Amino acid sequence: MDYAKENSIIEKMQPEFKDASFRVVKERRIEVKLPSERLYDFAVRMQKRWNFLHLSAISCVDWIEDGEFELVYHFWNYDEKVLVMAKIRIPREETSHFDTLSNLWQPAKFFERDIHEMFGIYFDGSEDMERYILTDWNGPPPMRKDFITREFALNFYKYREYEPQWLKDMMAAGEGNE
Amino acid sequence: MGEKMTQRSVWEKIAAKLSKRSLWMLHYCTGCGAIELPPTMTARFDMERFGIGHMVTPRQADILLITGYLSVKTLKRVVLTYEQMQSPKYVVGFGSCTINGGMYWNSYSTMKKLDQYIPVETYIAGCMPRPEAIIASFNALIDKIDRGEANSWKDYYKNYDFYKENQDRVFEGPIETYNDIKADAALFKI
Amino acid sequence: MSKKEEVRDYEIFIGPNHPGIEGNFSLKLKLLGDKIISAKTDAGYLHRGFEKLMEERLFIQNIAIVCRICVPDPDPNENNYARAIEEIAGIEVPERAKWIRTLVLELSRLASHLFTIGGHAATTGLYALPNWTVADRDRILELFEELTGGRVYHIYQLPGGVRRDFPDGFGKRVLEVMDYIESRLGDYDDLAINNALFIKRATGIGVLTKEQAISWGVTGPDLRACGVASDVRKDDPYEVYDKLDFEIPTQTEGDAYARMIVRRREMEQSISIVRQIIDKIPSGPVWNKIPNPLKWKVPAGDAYVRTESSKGEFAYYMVSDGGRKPYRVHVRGASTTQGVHVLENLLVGSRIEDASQVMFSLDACPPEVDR
Amino acid sequence: MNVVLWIIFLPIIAFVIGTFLLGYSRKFTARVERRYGPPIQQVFYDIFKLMNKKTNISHGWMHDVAVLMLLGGTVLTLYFIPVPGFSYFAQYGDMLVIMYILLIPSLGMALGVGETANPNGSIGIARALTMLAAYDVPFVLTFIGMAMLNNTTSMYDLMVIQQAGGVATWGIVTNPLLAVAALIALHGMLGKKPFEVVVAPHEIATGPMVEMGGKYLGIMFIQHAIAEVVEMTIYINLFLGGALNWFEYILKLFVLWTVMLGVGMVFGRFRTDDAVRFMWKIPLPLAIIGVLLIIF
Repeated sequence: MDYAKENSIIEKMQPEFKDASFRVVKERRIEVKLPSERLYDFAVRMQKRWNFLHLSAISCVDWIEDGEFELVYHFWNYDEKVLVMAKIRIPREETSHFDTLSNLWQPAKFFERDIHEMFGIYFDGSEDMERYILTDWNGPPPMRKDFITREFALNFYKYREYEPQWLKDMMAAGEGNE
Repeated sequence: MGEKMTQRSVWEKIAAKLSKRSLWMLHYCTGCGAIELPPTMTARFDMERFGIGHMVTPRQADILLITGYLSVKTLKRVVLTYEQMQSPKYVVGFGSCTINGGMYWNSYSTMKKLDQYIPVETYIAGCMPRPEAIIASFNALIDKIDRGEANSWKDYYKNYDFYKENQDRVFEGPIETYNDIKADAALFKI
Repeated sequence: MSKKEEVRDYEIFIGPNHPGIEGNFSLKLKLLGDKIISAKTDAGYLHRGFEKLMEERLFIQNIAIVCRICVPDPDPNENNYARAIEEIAGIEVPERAKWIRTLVLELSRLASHLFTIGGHAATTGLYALPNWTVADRDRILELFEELTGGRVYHIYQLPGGVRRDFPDGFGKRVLEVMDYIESRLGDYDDLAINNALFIKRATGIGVLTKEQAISWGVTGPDLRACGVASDVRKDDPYEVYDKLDFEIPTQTEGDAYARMIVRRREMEQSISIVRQIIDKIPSGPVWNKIPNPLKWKVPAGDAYVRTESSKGEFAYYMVSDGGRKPYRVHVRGASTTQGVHVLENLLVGSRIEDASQVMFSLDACPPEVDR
Repeated sequence: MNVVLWIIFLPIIAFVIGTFLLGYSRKFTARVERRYGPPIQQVFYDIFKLMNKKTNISHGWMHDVAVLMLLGGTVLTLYFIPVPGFSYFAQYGDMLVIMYILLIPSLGMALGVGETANPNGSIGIARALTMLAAYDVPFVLTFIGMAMLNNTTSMYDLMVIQQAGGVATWGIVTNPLLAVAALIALHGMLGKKPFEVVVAPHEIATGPMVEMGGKYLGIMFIQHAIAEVVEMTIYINLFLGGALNWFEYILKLFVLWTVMLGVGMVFGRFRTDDAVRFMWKIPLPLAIIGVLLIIF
C-alpha cells in the first residue's frame, strides 16, 4: 500500500511544523509527535485550515517512569477520512497544567474534565473543571499509576468471608495466585 | 432473624397470603443487571402474572432491586431511597456484584457486600442472572413472605447502629437523611 | 406564602431513580413554568473504574470485563478490544472469523435499536411498543445464546478470531429470526412511527442542525439524522464491512422523529447485512491460536480502533508497554458527546414533557459515560 | 331504612365494580401488549397490600385531610347520580349539583399534594387543574344540551325519559355530536390516554401520587375505582339511556370502558398544551354545534 492520501496530508502539515515528527501508522492513521507548546497552534490549523472537524477523543497516558503525562488528541476528517493522532508530553506533577481546547471543540470539555478527575491535569481556560464522575471521591486521582486500586479496595471495603476447604487446599499448594 | 410461624396471629397469616400477591418493584436501574429487567417485565416473561409491577417512586414500592454493582455514589442514593420506602420492604440483591463484588472485586469505586449497608432479603447469583432466575427469586421471596419469614426490614430498625456505622465508613462521614429511623422503630414497636 | 417572595424558577431532579431516564443517570433541571432554562447532567453512578481495572488484569482476562461497558450493545467493546490487541501484536484474523464478528456486531446493533425505539415510544406514552420490541429482541438474544452461550454478554471475540464456530443449522435460524423481525417492522410502523400523536410529539423536539451536530461532536444515528452521511462502517471500514453492500440512511430534520426514522431504517439495513453475511460467509478456521495467554506479552505499541456501535462512534485507545497487562486503555464511549453536553444544550428551551424524550432519542447510554 | 342500607352499601358496590373494571383494564392492556397479564382481582390485592403497609410519612394535617376529601367528594357524587334501584338523592339534586360536587376531588387533591412540596407533585396538580379547565367546558355544555333537549335538569328524569322511549331517545342517537364531545371529555376526566398528562410516569413520576405511599395511595386507588364508576355512570345516564337493572348497567359500563381502553391503547400521551388545545378545538366546537342544533 502506498499511503498516497496520508502522505499528501503530511506534506501539507510538515512545512508549518518542522519541529514535529510525522509517521503514517497504517491506512487512515497518522501519528504526529509535537512539543507541547505547539499543540494549540496545531489544533487551530487542524480545525480551521485542514478541516479536521471531529475531535474523536483525548487520551492521557501516565508514563510514571519518565515522569511525564502523554496527551493524545485524536482528530478525524470527515472528507479525507483520515485520523490524526497528535501526541504531546507534559511534565508529571502534583497538579499538572495544560491549555484547553474546549474553545475550539465542544467535545473537548468532557474529555478534559474527565482527565482532570482521573489524572489531575488542570486545563487552564476551560469553563468547567468541576468534578463530574467522581463527585464523592476523596482519594488521589485514581488513574495515576501510583494509585493501586487493589490495595485501596482491600483496605476500604469489607468483603464477605468465604474460605472453603478447596480454596485453602489450593492456597496451601501454592496455586491460585497470579 | 426469621420469626416462627406459630408467633403469628391469624390476621397476619391472612394478610401475608394476600399481600404476597402484590409486590411492587422500584424502577431504579442501579447497575447493568437492569438490562434483563425489561425482558422480565415485558411480553416474553411477563412478571405481572405474579402481581409484580414496577413503580416509579420509592414511596410506592415494596421491593428494592439492586441490579448489580453499586458505586459509592449510587449507594448513597440507595440508602436514601431505602429509608423512604414504606415498611414492609424487601431488598433483593441481584448478581454476584452485590454478593462479594463480583468481577469488580478490586475496583476502588464499587462496594463489595450489600448486606453491610442495608438488610437484604434474597440474593440472586450469576452475572448476569437470566430472567428465569429473577422470576425464581421473586417466587422464593413470595414464599418467604407467605411463611412470614421475610422480616429483614425489621433488622434495619433493630440494628440501625451497625448499618449506620458501615454506611458512614464508606461515605466518609454521615450523610443527610430525611427519616428518623429510631423514632420510626418506636412507632412500629420494633 | 407569608413572605412576599416571588418564586420564579425552581429546580427539579430527573433521576437517578425515574422511568424517564435511560439507566442510572441524573438530570438537574431548572424550570420556569414548564420550560427548561438550564440543564445539568450528573453521571458517575455507574463508575467502576474500568480503565484502571484493565491495567491490573492480563490481556486475556480483560475480554470478560470490556463487554460490561455498554450494556445494551456490548459487542462493539469486544470487537474494539480484540482489534486493538491484534493491531499492536500484528495478529492475523482468519477470514471466516471476520465474517462471524460482523454478524455478531450487526445482530447486536439490531437488538440495541429494538430496545431504543421501544424506549423512545414509551416516553410518549405508547407502552405497547416496548413490550413488543423487547420481546422480539429476545429472539436475537436466543441466537446469541446459541452461538456464544451468553444472552447479554458474549465474551466471544478473542484476539485472533472468535471463540467457536457456528452450531449446526445456525445460519438457517438466523434467517428465520430476520424474517420474523422484518415482518414485525410493519407493526411498529403502524403503532408508533406512523401514529399521528407520536408524530405530533416527536417532530420539532431536540432539533440539532448540521453545523451544531458536527461542532458538538455528535456521532452515529443522531448525526445521520441531521443529514451527514457519516458512518465508521463506511468511512473507516473494519472487519468485512467493505465487502458488504449497504446504505447509510439519513434524514435532514435533525429532530427526535428523524432520529427514530433513521434507527428504523438502519434496522432494515442490518437485516440485509445479516442476510448477505449468511449468504457469503466463507468456510475455514475461526481462530488463529495466540501464545499461552497467561504468559503472553504483547509487544510495545499503541493503537486507536473505532467501531460504529448503535449509539455512535465507539473507540479504544490502547497502549502496551510490552508487558502481560495493558499499560493503558482509554475508552471513548459513544455517548460521551451525546449524553453530556449535547443533551444539556438540547434540553435548554425544551419543556419538561420532552426531557426524557430528548434523552431517549439521543440514545445516551450512561455506562459508556461513566465507565 | 332502605335508603340507609343503600348509603352504606352503594360505595362498596361501586368500589367492587370499579376494581374489577381496573383489573379488566390491566388484563386488556396486557393482552394487547402480547402479555399474559395479572389475574383480574389483582387490584384488590394491590389495595389490600397498600392498606396493610406501615405508613410513617405525613406532610401535615392538610395532607391527611385532603386524601379523605378526595374520597369523600367522590362518594358524595356517587349518591347524587341515579343507579338502578337507588335514586333517592338523585331526585333532589339535579345535574347542576353534580357539576359542582365533581370539582371537590380535584380540589382536595390539589390541597393535599401542595403540602408535600415535591415539585413533581406540584407540576402534576398544575396539570390536573389545567386539564380541568380543558375538559370541563365541553362536558358542562353537553350537560346543558341534554337538559335543554329533554326539558329537565334532573338526571333521574333524563334516565326515565330515555328508558321509556327506547333506543331512539338515547342521547347518542338524538344528538351524536354531544355524545362524541362528552366521550372525549370523559377521557380527559378519567385521565385516560391520550390525556394521561396528570400522572405521566415518564415525565413527572406519577405526578400527584409521587409522595403518596402506603395507606394514602391505597385511599387514592379506592377513590380512583369509585370515580371511574361515577363518571361513566354519568355518561351512561346522559347518552346511553341509563339502566334500570344491574345487568344492563354493568354491561353498559363494560362496553364503554372497553371502548375507552381501546382508544387509550393506540395513542400515546398529549403534551399538556396540546391536550388543552385539542379539547378546545374538537370537543368544544362539537358541543357548541350540538347545543345550537338543539336551540334552533
